Amino acid sequence: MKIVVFACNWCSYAGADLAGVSRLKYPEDVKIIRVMCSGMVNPAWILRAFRQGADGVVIAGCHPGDCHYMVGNYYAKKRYILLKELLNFIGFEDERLKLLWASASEGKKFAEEMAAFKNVVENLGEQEKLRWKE
Amino acid sequence: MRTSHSSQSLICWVIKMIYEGDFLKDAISNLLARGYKVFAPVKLGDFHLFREVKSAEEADFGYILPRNSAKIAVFPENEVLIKYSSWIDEIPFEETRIAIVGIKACDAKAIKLLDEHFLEGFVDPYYKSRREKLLTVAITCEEPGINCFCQSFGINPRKPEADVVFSRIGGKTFVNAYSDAGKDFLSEFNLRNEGEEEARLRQNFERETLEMRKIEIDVEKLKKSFESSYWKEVAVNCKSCGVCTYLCPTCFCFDIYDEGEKKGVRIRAWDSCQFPLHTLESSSHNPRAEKWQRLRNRFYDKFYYALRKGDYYCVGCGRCIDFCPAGIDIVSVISGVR
Amino acid sequence: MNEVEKIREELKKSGAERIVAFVKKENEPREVLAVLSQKDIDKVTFSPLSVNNPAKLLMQLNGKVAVVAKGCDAMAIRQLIKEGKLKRENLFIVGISCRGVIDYRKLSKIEKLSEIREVRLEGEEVVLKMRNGEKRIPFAEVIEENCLYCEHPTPVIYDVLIGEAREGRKDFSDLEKLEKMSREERWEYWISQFERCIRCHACRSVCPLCYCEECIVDPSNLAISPMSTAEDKASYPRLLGKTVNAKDNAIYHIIRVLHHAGRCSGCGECERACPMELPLRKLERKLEKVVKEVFGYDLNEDIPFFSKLDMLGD
Amino acid sequence: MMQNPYVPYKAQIVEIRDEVRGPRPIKTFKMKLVDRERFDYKSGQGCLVSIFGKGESWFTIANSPTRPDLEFSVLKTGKVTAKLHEMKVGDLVGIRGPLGRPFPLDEWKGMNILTIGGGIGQTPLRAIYQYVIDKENDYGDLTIIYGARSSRDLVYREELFKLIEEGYNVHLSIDNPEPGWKYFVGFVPDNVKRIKPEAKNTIAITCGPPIMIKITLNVLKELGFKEDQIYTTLERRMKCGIGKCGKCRIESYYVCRDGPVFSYAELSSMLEKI
Repeated sequence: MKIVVFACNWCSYAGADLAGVSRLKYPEDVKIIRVMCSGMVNPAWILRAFRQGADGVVIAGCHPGDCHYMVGNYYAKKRYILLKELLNFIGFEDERLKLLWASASEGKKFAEEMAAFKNVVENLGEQEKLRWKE
Repeated sequence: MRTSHSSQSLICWVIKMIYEGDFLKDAISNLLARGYKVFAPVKLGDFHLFREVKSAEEADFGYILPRNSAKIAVFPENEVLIKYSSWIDEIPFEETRIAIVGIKACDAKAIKLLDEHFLEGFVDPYYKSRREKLLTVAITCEEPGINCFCQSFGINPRKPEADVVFSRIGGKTFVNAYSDAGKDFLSEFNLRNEGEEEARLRQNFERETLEMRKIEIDVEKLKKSFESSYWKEVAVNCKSCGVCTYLCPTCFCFDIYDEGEKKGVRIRAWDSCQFPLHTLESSSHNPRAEKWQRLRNRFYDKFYYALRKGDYYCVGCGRCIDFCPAGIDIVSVISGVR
Repeated sequence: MNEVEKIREELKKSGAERIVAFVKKENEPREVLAVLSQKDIDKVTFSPLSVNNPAKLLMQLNGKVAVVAKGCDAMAIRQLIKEGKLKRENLFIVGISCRGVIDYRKLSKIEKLSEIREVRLEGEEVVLKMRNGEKRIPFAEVIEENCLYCEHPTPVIYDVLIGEAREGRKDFSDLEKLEKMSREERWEYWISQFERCIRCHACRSVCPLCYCEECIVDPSNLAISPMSTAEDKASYPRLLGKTVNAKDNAIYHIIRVLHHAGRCSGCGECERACPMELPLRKLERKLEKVVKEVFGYDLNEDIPFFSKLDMLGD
Repeated sequence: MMQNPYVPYKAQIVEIRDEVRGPRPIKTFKMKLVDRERFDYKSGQGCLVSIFGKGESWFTIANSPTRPDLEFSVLKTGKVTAKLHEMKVGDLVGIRGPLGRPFPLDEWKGMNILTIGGGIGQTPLRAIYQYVIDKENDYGDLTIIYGARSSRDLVYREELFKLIEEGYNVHLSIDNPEPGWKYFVGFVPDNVKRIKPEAKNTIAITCGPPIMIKITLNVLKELGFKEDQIYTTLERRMKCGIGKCGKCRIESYYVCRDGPVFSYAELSSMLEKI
């Protein structure tokens, strides 16, 4: 399984870091890409990740109201809902896309959510619908 | 370089036969059974598209022209040139024989024009590998479409330049072969020679001129009006999309690019001269930055520049007129040059 | 005075130097958009075959322009004004309360186009003036499907209105069939549609809201300038190549449609332009529905959808 | 040319020279073919240098066929060139070539050769003057006029200074004054005006930024050069290199196959003005 996490620099990335420092285990399939804000995650990146073979994609950002840039995570959520609905509409498993609020102190939550998400993705099996083949 | 079965004029004999039964479907079944990759028109909703078919049932022949041109059989939308990792791993070539069933005179002529482009000078090996193995089974046109103008280029829609030509005249199925490959192919079928009365019927059918649009090409005028503001007026509503070029049976521009960093494929994919990125250089200089320049380029390409090779690069299929979202009409534009 | 005469009259009264309106296309019954001056006003025509959206053309023109706009066209014009792409004071909008337009492709299946000379609407019937005589067909048979679910048949913005204001439809029943399908059925349906796409980018090129100088599917317009460095260009993200296959086409269409959430004017230019007849409007409609039902956003709001902050809770 | 013109030869970088440093660096790469002997080419022809995963770029061969190996001077400007600039001696690249129509150097035997270059445009001209120097007896006088924005932007600087020392007719220029600069200050066309090269029995080859070429052409015409005495090389976006993909097309010419060398007479007969 390949899971790509776009984690915001200020909360979720620090949260993931905390999980590591606290020696909390989360699936090694999770690959974290640090972004400055969840609000900058372009839906095209998510589709690109699926095209390149990701089985699940997580957008991880600060809790509503906590965004370092005030409102970035609201935009993230807006895009997330639109993309999720559209993916579902064309028949793609929209469960493979997840939005996660995790603060810098929520290392435990981050690790648990990742394990749960991996479970979800594993139940869906490998993502074949958008994976690119020659 | 020409393939052996491409030129109609070289052949002094022609077989003219009558077939009892559904020739086109039987032809597809026969070709498929012999391992051919068969491209034929498939009906999707209200329209037809040339596609690879796996059985005769998929094909449908109730059309004037399929939306896309038959060039996809020899020049597909995208094809892998090289598979690479640290160095070349594999160079894929088309191995199987290819057949197009249901091609019309305009598309058949277009393949001749593409031959000129891809096989003259440097030979394009990917095109050649397909072209050499190509068998064309053409249908004659009974009536023209609203924007057909193939007769302007000396194309006889009742006599396509193909290996095998199928016509339905007066309830009878006429099958003619115009090449060795076509003759070989027809030897697989139960045919009888046409009778005298039938021959007359066929000849009359072939001789009949269809009532269709006519394009007036004045090369001298084109030469003079290159800098005319006419082109800006024509292009005002142009959307710079690729419909005209992607549907055109004679357009051949393509792009090459690599997909995959460490391991991947070098792909060639169709490109359109109407896209501004087609000619954009890395220095940011773009020789055709404005849409009217690109539109003008397309028209001159077809009717003026191509003349150096001796032939117009248009076969009058009318697809670019039918599907231009802005209603730009190549016949009116060229005929109305000033 | 009939509709066309009224339109000409209003365009003349506007005094605008340039007019964006429909004219007859040579050889075919359909009409195309043209940029005209006052002296060409007699060429202006209007019929149920005046299908195109003039909003994209307006963006190329400077100065005062008079334009003929149907309900959906006006939606696009207003959206472009909202986004700062057009100036209201430069426009004189002759609004037309629209009953819907004819699907040219449907018409071509019913009648031989070369025989048709003129098309007009009378009650619930389309009157076709043929080379020999006249023919009547029910409008319902040839109306564009998109028009059946039009929310704003009457222009939301105009200087003069021709025809009487009409009520639009506000439901999304056109999506029901797809929404009721199972996920796998939906995937099969859509992938068989996307498979046809040849990526000619006509949908993008005709869309009045696709005005970006650079599109995400073929970036580098902006990366390549005299000032940009090699690193700029080399590291510029290329999210999608030119490869034509069902999956890449799906990604292209999803990205394109996502950019129209809360903006799409519903003119249906994308579907009309598509030579492969992809049901692109369905994707847009789905987003319209989400925007309306999840976000409670109304296209008539002054704040653009994407700029609006939605406090949707956790 | 190879069987499949889309498949490159394997080549190894054997030497890298920094020509220009700064934000728009130019490096010259010397390459050797790995699996085969060097191919025959002529001055003015080019190659497509191919890096799998990045793409291909066209470069004119920067040295004369009379000199060993293949040299390419590369301005760092995009994806492929940025990668090339990161490469080291010993790295492998692909080369497709030789492509295009060369300078008709055989026709020019016995004539005086005048090269007028600007910036990176000196590259094809270098392939000419090296050839003319190596076959001195076949040609008349050689005059090299070359200029760049500043002395740091001069390509093949050391080589040119050495030619001056050896007594060759080399005229350098830079756009703006610099301390210690002994040669002309000003634009290249002004330098041509100043030098007033003799038009009789002379072939002028000019290459550089489009605006420079444009003005230089006017200057040359004033000096009495005829259209068929002036040659230039064109630049276009190229992909296939063999006249198939249509990107570099001008009228019915493909710059990659029928160019990049064109005489001014040919260019002025075209409708599309360059």
